[in-house]
Amino acid sequence: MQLLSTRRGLFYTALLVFLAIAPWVFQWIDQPFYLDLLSRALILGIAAVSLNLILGYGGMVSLGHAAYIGIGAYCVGIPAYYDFYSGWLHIGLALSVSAVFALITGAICLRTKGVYFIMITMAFSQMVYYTFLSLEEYGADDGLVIYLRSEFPTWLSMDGAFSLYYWILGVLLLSLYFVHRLIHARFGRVIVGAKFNELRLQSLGVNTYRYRLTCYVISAMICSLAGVLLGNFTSFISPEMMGWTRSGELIFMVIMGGVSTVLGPLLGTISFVLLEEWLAAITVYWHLIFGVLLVVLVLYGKGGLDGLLGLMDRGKKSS
Amino acid sequence: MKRNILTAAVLAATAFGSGAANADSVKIGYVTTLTTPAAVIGEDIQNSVNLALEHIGNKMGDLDVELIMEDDGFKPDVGKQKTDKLVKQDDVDFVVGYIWSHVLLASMKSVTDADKFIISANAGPSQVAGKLCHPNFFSTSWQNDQTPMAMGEHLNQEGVKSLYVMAPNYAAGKDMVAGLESVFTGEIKGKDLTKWGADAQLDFSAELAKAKASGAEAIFVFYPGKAGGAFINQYQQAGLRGVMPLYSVFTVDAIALPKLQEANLEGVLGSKMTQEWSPDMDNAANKRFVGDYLAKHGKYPSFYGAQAYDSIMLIKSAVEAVGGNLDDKDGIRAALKAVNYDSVRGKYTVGNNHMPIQNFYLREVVIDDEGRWTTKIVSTVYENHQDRYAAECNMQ
Amino acid sequence: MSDAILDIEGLHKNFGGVVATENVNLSVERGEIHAIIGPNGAGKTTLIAQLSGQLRPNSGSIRFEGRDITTLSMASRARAGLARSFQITSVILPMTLLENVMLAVQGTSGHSFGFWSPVREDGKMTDAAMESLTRVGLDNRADQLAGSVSHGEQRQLEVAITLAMNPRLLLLDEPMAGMGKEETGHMVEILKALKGDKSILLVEHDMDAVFNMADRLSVLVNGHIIATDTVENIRNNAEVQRAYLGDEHA
Amino acid sequence: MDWNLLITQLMNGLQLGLLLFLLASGLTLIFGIMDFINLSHGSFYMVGAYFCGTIVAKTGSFVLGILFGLVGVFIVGALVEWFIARKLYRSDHLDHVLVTFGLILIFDTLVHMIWGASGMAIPLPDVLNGQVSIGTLVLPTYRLLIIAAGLGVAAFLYVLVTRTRLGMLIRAGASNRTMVEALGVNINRLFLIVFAIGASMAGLAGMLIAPITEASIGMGNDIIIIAFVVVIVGGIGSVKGAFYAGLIIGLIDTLSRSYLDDVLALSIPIEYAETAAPAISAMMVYILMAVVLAFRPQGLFPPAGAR
Repeated sequence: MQLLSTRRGLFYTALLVFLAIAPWVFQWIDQPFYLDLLSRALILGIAAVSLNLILGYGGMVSLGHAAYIGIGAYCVGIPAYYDFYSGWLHIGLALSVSAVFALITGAICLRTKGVYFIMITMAFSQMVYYTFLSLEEYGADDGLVIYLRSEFPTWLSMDGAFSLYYWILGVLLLSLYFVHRLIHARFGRVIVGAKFNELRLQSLGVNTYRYRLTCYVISAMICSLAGVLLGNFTSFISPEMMGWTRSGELIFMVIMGGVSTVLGPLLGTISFVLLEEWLAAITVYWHLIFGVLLVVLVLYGKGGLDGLLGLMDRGKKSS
Repeated sequence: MKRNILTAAVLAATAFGSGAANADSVKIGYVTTLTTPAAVIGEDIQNSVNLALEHIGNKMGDLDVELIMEDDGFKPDVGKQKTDKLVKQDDVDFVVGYIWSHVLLASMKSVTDADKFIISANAGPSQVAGKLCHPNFFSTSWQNDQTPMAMGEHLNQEGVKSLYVMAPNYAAGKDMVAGLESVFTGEIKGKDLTKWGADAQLDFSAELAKAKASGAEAIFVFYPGKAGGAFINQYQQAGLRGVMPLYSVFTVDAIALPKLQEANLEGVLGSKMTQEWSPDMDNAANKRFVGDYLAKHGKYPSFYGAQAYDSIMLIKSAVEAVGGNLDDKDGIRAALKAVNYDSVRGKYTVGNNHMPIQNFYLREVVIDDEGRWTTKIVSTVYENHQDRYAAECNMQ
Repeated sequence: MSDAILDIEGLHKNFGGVVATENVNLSVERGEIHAIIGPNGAGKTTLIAQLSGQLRPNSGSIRFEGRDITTLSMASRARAGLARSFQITSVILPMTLLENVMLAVQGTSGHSFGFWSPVREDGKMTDAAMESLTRVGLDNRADQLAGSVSHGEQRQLEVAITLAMNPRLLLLDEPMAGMGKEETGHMVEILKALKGDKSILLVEHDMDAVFNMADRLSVLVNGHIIATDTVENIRNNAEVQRAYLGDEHA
Repeated sequence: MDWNLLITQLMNGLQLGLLLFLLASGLTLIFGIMDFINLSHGSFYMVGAYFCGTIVAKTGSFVLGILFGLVGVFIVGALVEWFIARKLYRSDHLDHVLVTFGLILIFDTLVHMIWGASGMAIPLPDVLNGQVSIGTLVLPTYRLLIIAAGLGVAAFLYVLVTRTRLGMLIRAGASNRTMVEALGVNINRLFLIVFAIGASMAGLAGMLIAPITEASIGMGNDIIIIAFVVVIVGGIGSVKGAFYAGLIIGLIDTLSRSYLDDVLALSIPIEYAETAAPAISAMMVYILMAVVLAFRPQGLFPPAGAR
């Protein structure tokens, strides 16, 4: 709409165009590893978009979202372990298992508020973590190696770095668009309204609990898709991918990019993955830089990277 | 015949690969642990690799060595990610290292799919020795089961009738226990697999109490790295020293001993373990390695370091065997298999699965001439021992 | 009695040992403006909270249009046609005025499980919301953020939101709180214009405003209703004078 | 049934429970009074262990190590409060989570840079390295010391909270913050003191455990989550709650680690039971918290007057 009228819009347009042609660019400059990095960033991007739906728009701070990445990934790994490679099966399983799990745990979590919500979502994700940790059959601590990718009809195949990348990009764009529509539809207005003033929404005749629960389930299902893709991408899954620190990192990515903005979380994950890669290459003490960044970001940098882009536009107007 | 097919497939893969290997240098990617408490092992390895490079003047034949170290963060998925980077971005010729079995299992496919060589300088999970064996996989260490098997053999010889067993709950921990159980003829009175990883369980109070109550004659443990020190500490505090003798593998090593000495935990003196190497081994390569390491760092190198040092020497022998032509994958493979270098553990060969066939010794914790706590070889338990998964590997 | 839209009988609420409302009986006639007055801490806000469903009474019953709503949730009462405004302004500041009012329209027009069509493009809803804004004179500010308009305008918005729910009964909790003289006058006009069309139960401190627009008054002291009568009679009621008005009007 | 084993395990559970209490008591006060979520509370636990270890290495005295360690952690805690936490009391919980997550990274890396990756063993005096025999029961002396220290601190906190003016303010603050402000108390100083005392408690826990497990990077990151569970189960702001919940969770964890594999082996193959038992016993703690939150969201022993 106003994609080209502001610098921020221009930046995002350029970013999306770049994402569309990235595999060819990386092939041209002979850096296939960058495609790996970008694929990983976009997968995390899907997870961040889903987290942003509940955290950014809905004000539900979940410290257990990584569990759904794990559930999605194991919905690829466990069938593959028994030689069931159908991609539709994997996706169907991931969506339904995550939906059921989110419905049950969400129904309990959403009875609580604030810090209790943070802690109880974390508790449930730790339960999932320890459950997979105890499943000797599926590798327990050691994880599972997935030898073949999910199978789809030829024109949809995931085999090969390029086709997997476009799968990821496709799912990402679909979820971005879906969240964008959702937020401006009747459902989204209720979710956003309830974030700021739940009592007000109830006084308007809205049973906020039901809507929030639905939102939580939708978010979990999108996140499980990120898990399915991650399982296919790394061809290795382990309980490690759903520990609580991973959930913390996801929050970090969303905040870094710009909470409750459409494209902010994507910007956050891409920056996070690139920073992680570059800083780790410079020094083993890279966590220090990350930590300082995080503290400074919260204390002084409201609005994240997306907010910085916005500042650029304000600067333009005032000049 | 089978090998020819394999070779053909590998050749085809090479033909389509980028073949971008820089002719002026040999690139080695090293995956180890540099953060988390396990970084203490990574440091020892790093020191040893650097020492090896110093000893060879950073040259293999006419080629310079370019070393890229990566940190796996003690996590399989991170290790795999770093391996991908080494293979795809840095386009290394050899990927070496891997302390942890689960990290190796997660990472191996990335290397072999790209038709590069992967050399484990420590981890030796059973799968890799058996069904998952690969023409491009080599090891300068052992298969996980072997060292505890040697310990089981020693326990039989010593006439120990019953044991309590403790190990961390991951691939290597399970292999270690399986290896011991396959040889030990006495009774295993109890077994605990404890949580492992970046947030490993380090307080063993409940387990030690169980061990004591089990009435077993002795205790066998596998706790690598930092956990080893913690275990010995609590073993002594629980008063098990005189009651249940300690037999261990990969637990009491050059990393744990200085700290145990500092804390004056004399309980560990005289405790026995099995290993394929010891700092007191009497050969020229080992004397140079241990001597220079001691001079430089003021402490003994660990077996992790010895195996890491060997991995560099092994690669050097292979690079020189093909005259620096790194595109000659068959030549390199044959040279790696020939094991034609001076290992710090003395002469050894490899089996069809590319796992070393080597001696295993019984070691004891002693005090050296300068008052440092270290280990000394007591006897040879196994001569030219081959792991028990070689038959499951379909390579010739 | 026959024409009462709201009937409250024996409403009792206590928090531990503290009694907030005790045996409150009250009825609101259809189309009237009924004001509740009383000193601070008399239990007015607790009473509103019980009527709107935010608090559950310990005993007693509330009937709305003849139907017992004592145990209904806040959301269900709102859908039944009973709308409340808040004492402390609680419009959603980061949303525009129009968006605020549209939420109200949305809340009382069926469920909100619409995942796809943008609300802004729903003409029926925008029209309804604009109509409410117009009634309180805020139509020219529809696209401003609620956080950027004056306090008085936020209070007007609060009324517009309650109106947009298309209720039969409005529960207004101090709609004039914190307003200047001019703004108060404006609000009185807005509420007077609703008389006859909507029934209004109003809690208010500003006596002049109350006397100006209310049909009947109830006086709440220490959780008790001590009198309910027309404005004229209350003015002359000695007990009320003593218990309450005396303080201010003496 | 082996009664000696059971008693030993109960003592082990008690020891773990008291360590958790030391961590959780500070956490729950900071949480209850300042409404501040401090994920990096575990860093004080780690820093305490390293301070103590360094001083023991220099002086050879464990007692001096503890004393100076306590002072050191108190100062670190005060600095964190002064420069960081203070700015965040008015922001939402999300900001707390993020900033303190960042602090964890900073503390871990600083410790890595200062003390290296290898961790630090803390030698104990010989008296503490032995065992105490009671009949046929033999218990490690040092673990008894931890229990005694834990109970001692609990008693100290009890007196502090119930008998002193500071304690009165703390109690009032946990249930009603505005009231304390209305009393004209210097809120900033109260917060600073509570924060630093809480940090010292966590540091003490780290100093007590380090001679057993060694001081190491990130040692607080796992246990802090359990400490949070203790806080939630006990009731936010309640020191008493932290005490009981710490004991309950310490006992659950230890007893399930000791007996769960045998129990599970009754129904599933032993080799699966051996893997599943440690994971399930770790999970028990979270199940307990979820159940408590679902049925009694204010915790088992909420501070008096709190909603």
